[in-house]
Amino acid sequence: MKLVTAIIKPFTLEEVKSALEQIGVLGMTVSEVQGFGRQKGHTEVYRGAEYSVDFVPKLRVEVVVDDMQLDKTLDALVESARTGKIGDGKVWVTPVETVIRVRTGERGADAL
Amino acid sequence: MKLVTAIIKPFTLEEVKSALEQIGVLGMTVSEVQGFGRQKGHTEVYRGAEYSVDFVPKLRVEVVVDDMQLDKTLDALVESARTGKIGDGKVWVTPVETVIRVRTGERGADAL
Amino acid sequence: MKLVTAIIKPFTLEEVKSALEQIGVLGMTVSEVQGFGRQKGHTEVYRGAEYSVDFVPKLRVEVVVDDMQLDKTLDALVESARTGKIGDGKVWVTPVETVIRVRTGERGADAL
Amino acid sequence: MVDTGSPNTGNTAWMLASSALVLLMTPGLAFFYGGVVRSKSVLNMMMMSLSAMGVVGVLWVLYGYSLAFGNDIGFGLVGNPAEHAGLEGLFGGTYLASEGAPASIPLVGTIPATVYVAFQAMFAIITVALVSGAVADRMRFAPWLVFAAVWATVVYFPVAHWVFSFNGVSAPIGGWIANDLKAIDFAGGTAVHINAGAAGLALCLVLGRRRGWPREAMRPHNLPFVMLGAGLLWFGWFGFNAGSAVAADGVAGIAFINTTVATAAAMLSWLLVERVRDGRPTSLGAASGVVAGLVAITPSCSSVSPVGAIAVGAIAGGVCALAVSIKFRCRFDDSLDVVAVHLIGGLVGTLLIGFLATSAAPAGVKGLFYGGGVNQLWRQAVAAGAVLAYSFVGALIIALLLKYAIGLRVGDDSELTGIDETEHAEVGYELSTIYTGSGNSRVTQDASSGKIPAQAGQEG
Amino acid sequence: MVDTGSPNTGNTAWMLASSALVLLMTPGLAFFYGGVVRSKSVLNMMMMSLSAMGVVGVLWVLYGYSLAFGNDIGFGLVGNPAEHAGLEGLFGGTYLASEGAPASIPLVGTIPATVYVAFQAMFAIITVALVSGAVADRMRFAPWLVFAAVWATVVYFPVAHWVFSFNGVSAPIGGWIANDLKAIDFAGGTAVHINAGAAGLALCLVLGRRRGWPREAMRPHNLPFVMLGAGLLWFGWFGFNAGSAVAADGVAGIAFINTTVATAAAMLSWLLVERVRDGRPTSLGAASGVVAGLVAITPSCSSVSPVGAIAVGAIAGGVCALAVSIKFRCRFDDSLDVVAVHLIGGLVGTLLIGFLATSAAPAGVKGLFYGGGVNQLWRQAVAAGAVLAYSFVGALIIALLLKYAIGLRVGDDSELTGIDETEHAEVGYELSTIYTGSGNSRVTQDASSGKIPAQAGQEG
Amino acid sequence: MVDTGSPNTGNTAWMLASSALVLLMTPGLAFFYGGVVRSKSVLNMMMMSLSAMGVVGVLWVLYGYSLAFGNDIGFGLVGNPAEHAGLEGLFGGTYLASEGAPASIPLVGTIPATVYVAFQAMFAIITVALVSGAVADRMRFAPWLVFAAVWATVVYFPVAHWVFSFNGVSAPIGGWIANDLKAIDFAGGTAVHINAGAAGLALCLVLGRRRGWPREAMRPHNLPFVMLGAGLLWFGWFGFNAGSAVAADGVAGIAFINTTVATAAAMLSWLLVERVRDGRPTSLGAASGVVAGLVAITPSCSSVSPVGAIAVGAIAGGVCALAVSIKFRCRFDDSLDVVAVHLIGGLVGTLLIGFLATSAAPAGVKGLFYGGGVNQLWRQAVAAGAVLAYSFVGALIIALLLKYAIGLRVGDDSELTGIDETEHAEVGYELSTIYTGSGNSRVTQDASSGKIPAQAGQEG
Ligand SMILES: Nc1ncnc2c1ncn2[C@@H]1O[C@H](COP(=O)(O)OP(=O)(O)O)[C@@H](O)[C@H]1O
Ligand SMILES: Nc1ncnc2c1ncn2[C@@H]1O[C@H](COP(=O)(O)OP(=O)(O)O)[C@@H](O)[C@H]1O
Ligand SMILES: Nc1ncnc2c1ncn2[C@@H]1O[C@H](COP(=O)(O)OP(=O)(O)O)[C@@H](O)[C@H]1O
Repeated sequence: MKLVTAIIKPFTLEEVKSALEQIGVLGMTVSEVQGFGRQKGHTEVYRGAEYSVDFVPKLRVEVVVDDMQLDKTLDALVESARTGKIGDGKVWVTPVETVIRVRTGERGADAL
Repeated sequence: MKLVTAIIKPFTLEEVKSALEQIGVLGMTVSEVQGFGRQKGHTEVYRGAEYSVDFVPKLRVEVVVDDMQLDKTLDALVESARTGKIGDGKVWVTPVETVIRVRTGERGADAL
Repeated sequence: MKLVTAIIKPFTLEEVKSALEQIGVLGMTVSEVQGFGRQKGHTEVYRGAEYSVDFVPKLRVEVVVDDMQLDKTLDALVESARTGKIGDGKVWVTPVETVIRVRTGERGADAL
Repeated sequence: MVDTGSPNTGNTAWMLASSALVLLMTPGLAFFYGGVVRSKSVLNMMMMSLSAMGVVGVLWVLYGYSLAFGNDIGFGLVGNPAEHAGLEGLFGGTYLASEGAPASIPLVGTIPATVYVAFQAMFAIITVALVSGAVADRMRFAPWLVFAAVWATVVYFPVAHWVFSFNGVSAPIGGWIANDLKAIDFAGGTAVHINAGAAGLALCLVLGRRRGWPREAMRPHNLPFVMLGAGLLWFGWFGFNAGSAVAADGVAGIAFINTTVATAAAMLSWLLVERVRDGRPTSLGAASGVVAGLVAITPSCSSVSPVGAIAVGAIAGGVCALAVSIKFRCRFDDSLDVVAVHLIGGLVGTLLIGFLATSAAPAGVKGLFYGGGVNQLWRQAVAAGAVLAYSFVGALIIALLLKYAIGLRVGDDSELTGIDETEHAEVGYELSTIYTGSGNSRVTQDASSGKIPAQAGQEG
Repeated sequence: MVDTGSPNTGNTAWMLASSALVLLMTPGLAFFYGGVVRSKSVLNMMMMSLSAMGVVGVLWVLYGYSLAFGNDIGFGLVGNPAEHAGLEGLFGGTYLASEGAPASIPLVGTIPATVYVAFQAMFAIITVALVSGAVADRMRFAPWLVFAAVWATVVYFPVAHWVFSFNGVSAPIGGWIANDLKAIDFAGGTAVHINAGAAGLALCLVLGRRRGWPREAMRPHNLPFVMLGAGLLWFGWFGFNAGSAVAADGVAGIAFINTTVATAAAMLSWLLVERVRDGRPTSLGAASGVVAGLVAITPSCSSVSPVGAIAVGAIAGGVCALAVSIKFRCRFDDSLDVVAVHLIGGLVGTLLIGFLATSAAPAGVKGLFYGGGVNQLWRQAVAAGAVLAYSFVGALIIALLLKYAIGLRVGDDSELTGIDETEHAEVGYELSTIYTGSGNSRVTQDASSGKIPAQAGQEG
Repeated sequence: MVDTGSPNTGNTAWMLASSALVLLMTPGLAFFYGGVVRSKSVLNMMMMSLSAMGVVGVLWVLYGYSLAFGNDIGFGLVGNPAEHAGLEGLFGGTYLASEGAPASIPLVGTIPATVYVAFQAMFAIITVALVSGAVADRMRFAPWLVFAAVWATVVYFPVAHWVFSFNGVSAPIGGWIANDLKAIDFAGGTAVHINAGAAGLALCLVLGRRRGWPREAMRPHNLPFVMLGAGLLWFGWFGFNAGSAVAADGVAGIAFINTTVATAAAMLSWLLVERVRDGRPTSLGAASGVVAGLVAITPSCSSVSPVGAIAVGAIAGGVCALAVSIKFRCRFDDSLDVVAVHLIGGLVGTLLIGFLATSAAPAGVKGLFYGGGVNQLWRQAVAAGAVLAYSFVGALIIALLLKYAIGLRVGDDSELTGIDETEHAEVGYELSTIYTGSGNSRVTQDASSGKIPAQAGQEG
């Protein structure tokens, strides 16, 4: 089991979602995050004072997948989230020791 | 050390929290997420256009626990978060190498 | 590769950010969370009814770092986030197997 | 009786403005109420007020005005519903003056009858809307619409006749409280506030408590909206109170200044109670004090002096601030304190007239403290009691009938998910970049296609 | 022609109040519109309304009033722009009465000319603001300002002359629709609503659809704001309709009650359509029904009975609720349904006069159903058609010229990021503790320093 | 002196409406201010305005009106506080006409004295509320209440006497600026705006800067609220300016149109400055321009022509837009720019009268550009300077006394956590499903139990 975490640009979510559905990923969890990195933020102006906002709105997509699905998942994610512009985001993989489906108590691959 | 991550239905949080307190978990971190999975979203209507919202509001509960506490914690989580209806959520466990309490710099179990 | 997750007090973010930039961390991802722990929440009053709010607003800072950078990063985080008051938060480290930069497909250290 | 003639433009100008002001009170109330509930119920809360404007507005023209202001059909209990059905006989005539000949149209007092109809329509609307505060988060929308229509017809229209219909104004014979009992209720402490408060109590008793109340805290989701509501209510209330003079004269003037100062005093005394009892003066307290003061000065603004108005406000603010505990003591879920603020506040204002009325005020009546003895006090008490009892019983019967006929409550699931999603297929706010940043909700069917399977919200 | 004399205080009082009420409609519209768009466009949406107050307000005083209400310069098409440039000749004189000698100032009818100017200014402002609903999320701000100025000058001011300028009121000779065609448009069903609706249609056709429309769902981000807007619009509309009597008299009275009851009926019928078609009555539907009813009763409030007004409202609410599907059928992105609500609603109200007008109402005209035959109906149809065509063509030409001269649309990136950030360097809401909890945006330059490189928003 | 007689209904109607309009300005201001601060301070910001309605409203009736409009007790400095304590002598009489005998009540001019009292009460309230903009986020609530009461008593009431009390209107002898200096301040450029601006400056100097200012960016949390505030202010301001005619006549008419067009011009010129200086025209700029224009036309709306009003607005909008840099240059934390908008804007409007006044306007005075030389200009300058100096020194002394007596500022912790949580035990918004989805805050004590240990917020 692996946990794949992807930081993506918000407007790519729909494509990411369908790309994942295509390869048979049945679920995912998405949350709003603020990213800091090479991509610079934007500037706001209030009564003549210019404010520089360093953080950029991103989404975090978390998918737990079976080991054999990992590569397909990574490819799908990277493909669908890529715009080629700076700030497209990162994907990282961490090991998962157990997964449980709350409703049934099933563990492992069956829990997904 | 393990990091237990649970995706649950928002209204079960209070029971989850007390279940964890019962077994001696002293802290947790909760965040709002949007879930996608078997449970279907809902429909909204605006001026006659029907919108299907695929994501379902969920909460992510993160608890770092000592290895011996792991099973108790998983059981408590799964028990308290279960409603038996689809969409109850997932729980997954990832290994943690170090935990530090910022205030004191303590590491490991003492940091919890 | 390690994923360093820090739960901090919101108003320390700016110092945390600059501390990390100082030691050459090029990016991070921040999200809003609610924390439960030793630090007690606050009390609200609505038409004479006193509500106790157990959760305390915190920020989660996630940084993926190269193994050799790990200790520098932990020190920087703990230093900059510390106020010495209860509730300063936790930092934990989990192993990362792969990191990919979406834009380029680069993997590992180059992806950061 | 409706005379014809040419209206006084100044009085008409003020009554047109007042009617608009009172209309605005209902949206104001929608924000006062909507801000106090949780974000998952804000739309339904506001819809209960807004829909009252629709339902009661139409009924008023069809027969409501006649029931309230038509000629009495016996014992001062109710007006003749047929008399001005569809406002027959209240419009027409020579609208414009022409060489010498003045305009000549149906009048009530010195203003066009249609303006009087409009002004009174707004009272009927807001009274019904006030009731909704007791049933937040849990009442199905359709039964609410039915309740609004039936309660307005069976309770409000007759009670308005009792209290507001003076002999010889809109009809030769009016209501018993105004003309026989001679209780003073200048702008509706009994007919509007006690009436709505009693109905709210009955309705929330039949409906039952919200899931988790009172253990679970249900925190206001948008307190700035509550303050917006309070501001709009105060503003509109000048039309309500000073407009009840039906003229731009000295009566309107004292009603206006009394409305200002009583409200100011009530806000301060509510905040004082909070500071002492809870340790903090809150914005919800300030807004609630404003409404409590406005409620209490409503019946009394024509009969007390400005200093008396300060007393009325200060007492009402304090009493209502304490009265919010009743629902916890008695364990009924009057969700937004319609009882504590409108029923109690209305009682305070109505009864204080019996003590604080001064002959220097337009009503020209002496209260107990001004040497008038209890003569006025008992009249006030009888009026308040009569309206309270009739409204409570009426609402109770209507609510029980509806409960068994069509059911009143949403399911537990929808209380969990949020009534906005399940009753209205909407959410109040959509601020997340998960949606605004992209297209993560698809249009599955648009308005150009036909009926859709409605299947909103099974989050529970 | 402008006489001098001393104004009727009552009529003046009502017209001052009405002018203020109509001004408030534009901020009200800003909230009605602003709540429906996504949060990343809320400021731009509101700015389009607010800026119309600035641009049109100034033009009106400089020459707009003269074009609309100056003496006709031929065929009832337009007034003489020089006649009252800068309001020359509309103020001055003896403002105050002094021992015996009454005040003597320029009047229009019985009120000061300046008040008439102010009242009509608000109509010009809101008509322009209404257009903006069709172009949500994607129109650059500068071209919008230019469009507003040019369209007001070339289209609104002349059309106001056609419809609102009656011979001998503000000038000896007025417009052709009012005086020759004798179509009835009491408060602006043609000049305001059909006019704005047709212009909005033309502008959104030239501008093109939003990225992702109609596949992608663009959900309203703040429905309570929409209800606030609807409430403020209804409130202000009393000045719009009853104020159009230019007096506090029986005409204002019936306009007022008709405006109340038609709106109530329209809300109910829109909700009914939704219940049947979509399975749920929505708050957006209730708010939209309110506006549809107000639009339809605008031209007709002086010519139908209160029961007729219920019919007008009920029909308009239903028809507009169904009309929202047109844009999906025909695939034009009239983002906030200016066509369905204002153009269609205006047509419904204007044409229904031909059927429902009754001689008991002030206009004193008989419609088809009251034995008046089609005599009035065809006049209504011609007026509606003429305004629709002129406005559509005018707006189309202006929009095309601007498109090729300076461009109308923001870039795709800024449509993604949000027009607020890219056109106004602001975001509507900042609620995150990431910022409010600390200082995570630095002041890089403050107002004490000079020009800055504007480089907002490259999130895309 | 207060005569008795029967009021002019038209003038009374307009003054009743105006009083209500001006009252609404304070909630409007609460939103204008509340939207600009961070979300953790929104409630406290609004409470400072709302509480001014409570405190000043009560004081006004008790003795404030007498200090301002009672007969002068020497040198035109202040009125006799005892004269109308509790409004003694301003109400009573024959309220209603009866067979032939007309009503006879105390009047001020042609309207009931009580209406004049109410109208002027609203001015006192909003002036105090305006001051609060300078002290956002950091002033304890209790000291604010004390400051409001003392400053109103010692500064506002006397200054209102200087400027607004004309001999023979509310009393035989009035204030020195109105009667001896004969400076023109029609609706309160000096008494309201310069007065509040100077007090705000003094108060924020004593209070000190916010933690992190100016390095740390403090972004407005809800710009739509700012636009709502601007809209309500503009709407209410018609009562403020046109109402200051105390009649529905030609003076009110020109005040009304000037208020409209100056505000429109000011909005455009503020946006222009932003476009040039910052690269983007902002919604906060548009809203601020609206207020700047309203401020500047306040003193001058009766003395300039409509074209002159455009000039006043355009100049004020531009000057105020540039003036926001002063606080950064001089490093004082006038948080919401009370100085730049109200003090500077008030000065601009007051002084421009000396240049742009035209005898065709009601004030009948010629400014420098109309051949009047500097005769009026120096009077304007003296009035502005006198009010500025008196208010600044008065506020400084009061603030210093309070600082050492009871302390003014909240602790650093509470500035971090948010003043709403620590001073009012509330949060402005609760939108998170963590709470709304379930019961994650428990009711630990309800209103039925007694005092609680107040221990809100130690998040810091
Ligand atoms: N070391 C890191 N740890 C965690 N998240 C990171 C890290 N570096 C970047 N990110 C996330 O990835 C996003 C994109 O990174 P950025 O450097 O801006 O562009 P790119 O990925 O194209 O190089 C950032 O906004 C941030 O959310
Ligand atoms: N593979 C996955 N990775 C991460 N989160 C998941 C995954 N599958 C489901 N989830 C989360 O669990 C929630 C519940 O899953 P769902 O399939 O709807 O119901 P159930 O858990 O009962 O099968 C989803 O809303 C989503 O947040
Ligand atoms: N076991 C845990 N697992 C995950 N997060 C925790 C855990 N314990 C504490 N936290 C997080 O750390 C924050 C601070 O912890 P707390 O016990 O309040 O103070 P301290 O860290 O000073 O002991 C909490 O608000 C919570 O967000």
